[in-house]
Amino acid sequence: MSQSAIAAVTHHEVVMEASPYAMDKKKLGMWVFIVSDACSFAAFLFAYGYMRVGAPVWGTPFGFSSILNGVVMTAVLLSSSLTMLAATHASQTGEKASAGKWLGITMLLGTIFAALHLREWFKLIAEGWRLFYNPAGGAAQFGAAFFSVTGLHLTHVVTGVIVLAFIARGYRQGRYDETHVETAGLYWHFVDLVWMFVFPLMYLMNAH
Amino acid sequence: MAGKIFAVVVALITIVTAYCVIAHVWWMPVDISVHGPKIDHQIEETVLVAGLLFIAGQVVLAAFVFLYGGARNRIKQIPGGAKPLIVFAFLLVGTEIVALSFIGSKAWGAVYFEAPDPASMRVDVQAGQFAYYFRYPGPDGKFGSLHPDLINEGNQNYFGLDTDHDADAKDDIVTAELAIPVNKPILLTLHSKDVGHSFYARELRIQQDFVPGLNIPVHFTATQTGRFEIVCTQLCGLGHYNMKAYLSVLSPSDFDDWLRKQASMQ
Amino acid sequence: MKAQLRIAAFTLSLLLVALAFIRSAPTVGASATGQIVGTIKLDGQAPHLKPIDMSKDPACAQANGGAPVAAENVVVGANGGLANVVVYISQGLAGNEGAISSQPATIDQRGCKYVPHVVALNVGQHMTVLNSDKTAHNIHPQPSPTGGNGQWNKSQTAGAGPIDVAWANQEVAIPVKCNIHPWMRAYIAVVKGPFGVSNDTGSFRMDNVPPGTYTLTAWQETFGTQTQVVTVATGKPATSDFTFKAK
Amino acid sequence: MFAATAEKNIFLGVKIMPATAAQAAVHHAPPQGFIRKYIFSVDHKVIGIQYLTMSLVAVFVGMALSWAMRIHLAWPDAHIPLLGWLSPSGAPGGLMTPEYYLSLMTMHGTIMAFFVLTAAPLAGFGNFILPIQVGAADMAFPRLNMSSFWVTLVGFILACATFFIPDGPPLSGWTAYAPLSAVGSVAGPGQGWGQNLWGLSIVCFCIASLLGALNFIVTTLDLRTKGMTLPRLPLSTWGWFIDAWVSLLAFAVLLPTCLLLVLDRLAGTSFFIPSGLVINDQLQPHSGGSPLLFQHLFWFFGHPEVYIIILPAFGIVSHIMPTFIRKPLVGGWKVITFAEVAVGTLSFVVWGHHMFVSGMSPFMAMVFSVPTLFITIPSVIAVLVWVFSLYHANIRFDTPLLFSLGFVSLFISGGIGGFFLAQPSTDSYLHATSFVVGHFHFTMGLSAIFATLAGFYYWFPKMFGRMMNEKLGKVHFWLSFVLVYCVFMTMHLTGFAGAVRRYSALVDDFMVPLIPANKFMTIAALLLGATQFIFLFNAIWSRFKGPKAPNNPWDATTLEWDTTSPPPFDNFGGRQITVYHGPMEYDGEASVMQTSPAESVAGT
Repeated sequence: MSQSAIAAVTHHEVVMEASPYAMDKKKLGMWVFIVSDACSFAAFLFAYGYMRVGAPVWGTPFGFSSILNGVVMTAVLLSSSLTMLAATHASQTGEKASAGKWLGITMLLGTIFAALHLREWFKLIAEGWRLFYNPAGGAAQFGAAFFSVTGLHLTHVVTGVIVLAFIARGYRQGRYDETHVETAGLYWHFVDLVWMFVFPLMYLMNAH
Repeated sequence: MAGKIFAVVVALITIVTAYCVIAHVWWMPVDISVHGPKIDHQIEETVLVAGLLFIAGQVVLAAFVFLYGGARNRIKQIPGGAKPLIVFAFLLVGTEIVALSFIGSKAWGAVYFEAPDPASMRVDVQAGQFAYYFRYPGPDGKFGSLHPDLINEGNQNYFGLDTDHDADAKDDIVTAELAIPVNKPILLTLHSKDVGHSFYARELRIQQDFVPGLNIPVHFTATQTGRFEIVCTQLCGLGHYNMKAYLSVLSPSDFDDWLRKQASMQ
Repeated sequence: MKAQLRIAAFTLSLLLVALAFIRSAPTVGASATGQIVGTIKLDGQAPHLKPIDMSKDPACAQANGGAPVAAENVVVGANGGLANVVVYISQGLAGNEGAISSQPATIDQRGCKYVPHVVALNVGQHMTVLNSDKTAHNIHPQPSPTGGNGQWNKSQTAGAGPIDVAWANQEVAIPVKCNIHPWMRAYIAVVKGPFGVSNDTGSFRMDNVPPGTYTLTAWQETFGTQTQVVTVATGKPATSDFTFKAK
Repeated sequence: MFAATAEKNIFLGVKIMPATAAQAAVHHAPPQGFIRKYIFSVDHKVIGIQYLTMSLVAVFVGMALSWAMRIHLAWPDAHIPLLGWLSPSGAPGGLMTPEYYLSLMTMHGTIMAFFVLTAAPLAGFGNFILPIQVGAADMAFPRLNMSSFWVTLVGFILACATFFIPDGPPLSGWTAYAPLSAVGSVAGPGQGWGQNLWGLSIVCFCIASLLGALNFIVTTLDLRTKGMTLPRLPLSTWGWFIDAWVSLLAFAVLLPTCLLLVLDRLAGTSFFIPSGLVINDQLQPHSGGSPLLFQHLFWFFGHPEVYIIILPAFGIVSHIMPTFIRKPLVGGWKVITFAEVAVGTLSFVVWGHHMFVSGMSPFMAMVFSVPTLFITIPSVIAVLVWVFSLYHANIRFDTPLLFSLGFVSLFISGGIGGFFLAQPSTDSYLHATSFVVGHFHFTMGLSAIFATLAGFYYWFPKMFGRMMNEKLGKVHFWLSFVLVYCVFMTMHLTGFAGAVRRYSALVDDFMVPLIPANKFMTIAALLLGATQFIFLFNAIWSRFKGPKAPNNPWDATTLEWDTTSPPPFDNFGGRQITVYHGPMEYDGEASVMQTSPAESVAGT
């Protein structure tokens, strides 16, 4: 816990005793954020569902290749959750080196996920998909739904990778401690969890 | 002192308000629809229920403020503490609520759950910035299909009818005023060509939004002849306050004459 | 009643045409200038136009005595003369447009109609919009998105002051509508150089046309455009008549 | 275990390692320099005051807009030179155009609902008071806190900026119903960049509110000092805490809604725009969207929003009353808090009552009607608690209490209207009439304003170290109280005659007879507005010239009164605070500070 004491000292609350009710505020804050962010995703997915139900014909454009790509992405993201877990564990048992290594791998996997996803995007755009146009026939809003929902998730992934990079750096330099790693982990798992909703709803349900 | 003034002020406000409601200083206009009385009744019920709560609340508040100002009273809580309050709230308000919902659902159902009379006269309503237009099927009893791309208000094609090619559309009668025969079931279909609008006829006790992309049925039967206003109550743009049409409820014979006259002008 | 209105509209459009002449006076070039006159006719039966029901707004209905009002998409006068046709020089003027009149063109909203129904003016010439009605209007010109003239939409309540506008680019013709009274429709023809608008007898007149050979274009809101080549010399007015075929 | 180690570390840090202690002292020292101290300050007290100042500006702007609207309604031909100067196109020669009226209406709603009623009671007072009340030195995330304020301010500036763009502010109302708000400038003046700026402004406000809510929740749970168990939390803190949860969930939905709206406007998507729309004879390119989707998403936020506005008011009033009636509330902290939790929870399942006539399934209307009616039960319980707590009290009629009593009266009157609007059958007549306008001005508008004013008079001494003028305060209250009823009760009543809201002029045959009533309301509204300048003067004058305030001018018991006025940078001057009592230790003249070990005096 020695780092946290240092961390505490760098904050002007130090002259008052830590609250007896205190749990780690970063962690609590992250949980609260996750609750709120989940609502935002829910709103997006609700909009998607509402449009889908409302549309007379909702196209199912995704063929085998897209689904396969999606499955690979899913596998990558899931395993990144595992490596994140390993990183958290290592940091808690004080194995800084391996924690850093696992963080690195997690970032790598996250990047791969993003790359695969962007490839999918560019493929669709090349095929003529737009926010307002659907070359495969069916509801014109398919593009709007797909790009906005997956785009929001992609933003989360990219943000996550960047955050992890900062955490890893700070952690190596001893500015951050295992609680930072764990908090970042919470976020990462959440993004993973969201994908578990996005993938079936956006891909599987739209596969022909 | 302040307490006494407060009590008096609150009491006065309560009395004036109650008077205005009871004396119907401003009140609903004559009701000309078959379902209307149910809604009026429901409003009166609610006035009674809510009114009593309003008066009770303000009076008790005023009374306590009147009585317990200053430092001379022995502090004590009401007997039984909060329990009686909670019980009161749940029992009294709860029952009122349940009662209102039950009676209310009847009135609501009368407007929305009863299927329209199959013999109803059908009229199409097109709302747009900032006017209503009405369409009668004409002799063939069929409405021509709508082609949004043909809508051109400059040529008075408000519905987008293809009168050149569409036989059903040829004899459709489009009017700027909603005329209906008295005591005949009417079935309106509301559609908006641009943004959200609303169909508010106070005397019919009907308010229903137009939602772009939806066809919304409204059915009613008018019981009195006369000329009334239909106004828009859904913010639709700069001319919102100017968006209205007239509803004339006519005797069957007058209505036929009117319709013939309109047909001749198409 | 209707007749009176027609007469009113007629005299007014005459007045305006006259005004146009007076205004175009300053466009006299250094050289002496010629004149183009002509008549525009409609060949065939004028299409049936549904009379306008203004009962939506009592103020409008009253202004027209409660009777349905004739639409103005096609106005055919005595012996087939076609009114509200804009005639302008579409080719051959080559920068010799002459000065723009400092007098503003005027369009009035009276009886919930635009008077005149078609107004022509020069690029950059000012235009005054009046409201003589006891009700509010909104003036909403809808130039083509590509034409370079911006669209705008302003209300003009009863008794509100005039609105002054000018147009930056040639466009024949900009439709104008009033959303509060959807039946209202006017056209603004923004042209370079001399122009004329046909009156109820179908005759038009273009003054101060520099001598030369030109392509004339006549535009009517329903029947579209026609062109003719005409040569103008000083002294005697050149004549060019147009005939639109009824659809 | 964590806490224990933390304590140990601190203990070591302070006792044995002088270096760390010195370092701590340095870190604890307040920031130097004007900018860091008053502008980009991370101090929750400064941020709270910044929020309140912004809201004060906003409320007077909003009020001025309502003045212009009211004048136009009563005297449609009135020329208001100032308006003509502000917007030559919107009000040529000062004569307001219908579109400008709607623009003013839209911005009145937006500014009041977001930048006044949401910002002041929660973000303003919450920021200043909550950390002190739980015995913390600052919010959990001070930098985050600072950023929330600045993002809010950006939102406010964007909102105000709409007045200065050529087309003026949007005219689609604060609810911005699609497709009117989604199709762009073709729908009317202000629907171009005005609506875009509006959307961005709301997006900013959402983000700021979410960060703020997160901060409040963590602060309340995490930074409570020794002995500050949840039951001992002051009721105001309870209000803010519950409110933070509601806004955390509600704004999380408004944010995506606004984003989708902006996408529809700028990126050509069709979430909210159906096929085949013909606007001004132009066929719109969009296809397939649903206006009802927007309404569902908006009101899923929109209804909790009105409780986001009113819950802090509940808290503030429940906190102020015991101090001035010198006895605990009936049922102690439990009942009122339960009521607040119930209201907050139910508020998420009633949004459909805004859509009874919107084309939503009539069955859904009845489904939504029932919880809407049931939400009155906790509300009634709260009211009963406030009213019956006055029984056998020793009421001290200082201005804060007067405004609290005013709040209760207004909340009763407003709540009554709810019975009419919660039932589809009655709502179908009263929907979109001035009855609704009167109803929400009573419940969320003026109730919240009265509670905010009560809080302002109550905490002013703590915030600025000076007392406000009591006489002016009372004048302010009496005039406001009476005039508020004159304006908004009349609105309720004319609503029965079907007076349609959001009309820029009363031209319909059945509206014309209501013009006298509107003249009356306008005059009352003008006076009501004028009255607020008494308050403004009082606040500014007292800020500099008011008598010095003692630490605890009201014989209150909560932590904020156990420190200097204004409190030092770390709130308690480094003292270790320990709490022994609940917040309502009153028995007539006797009262016990939460921090005093003395034994309890409160009966219940």
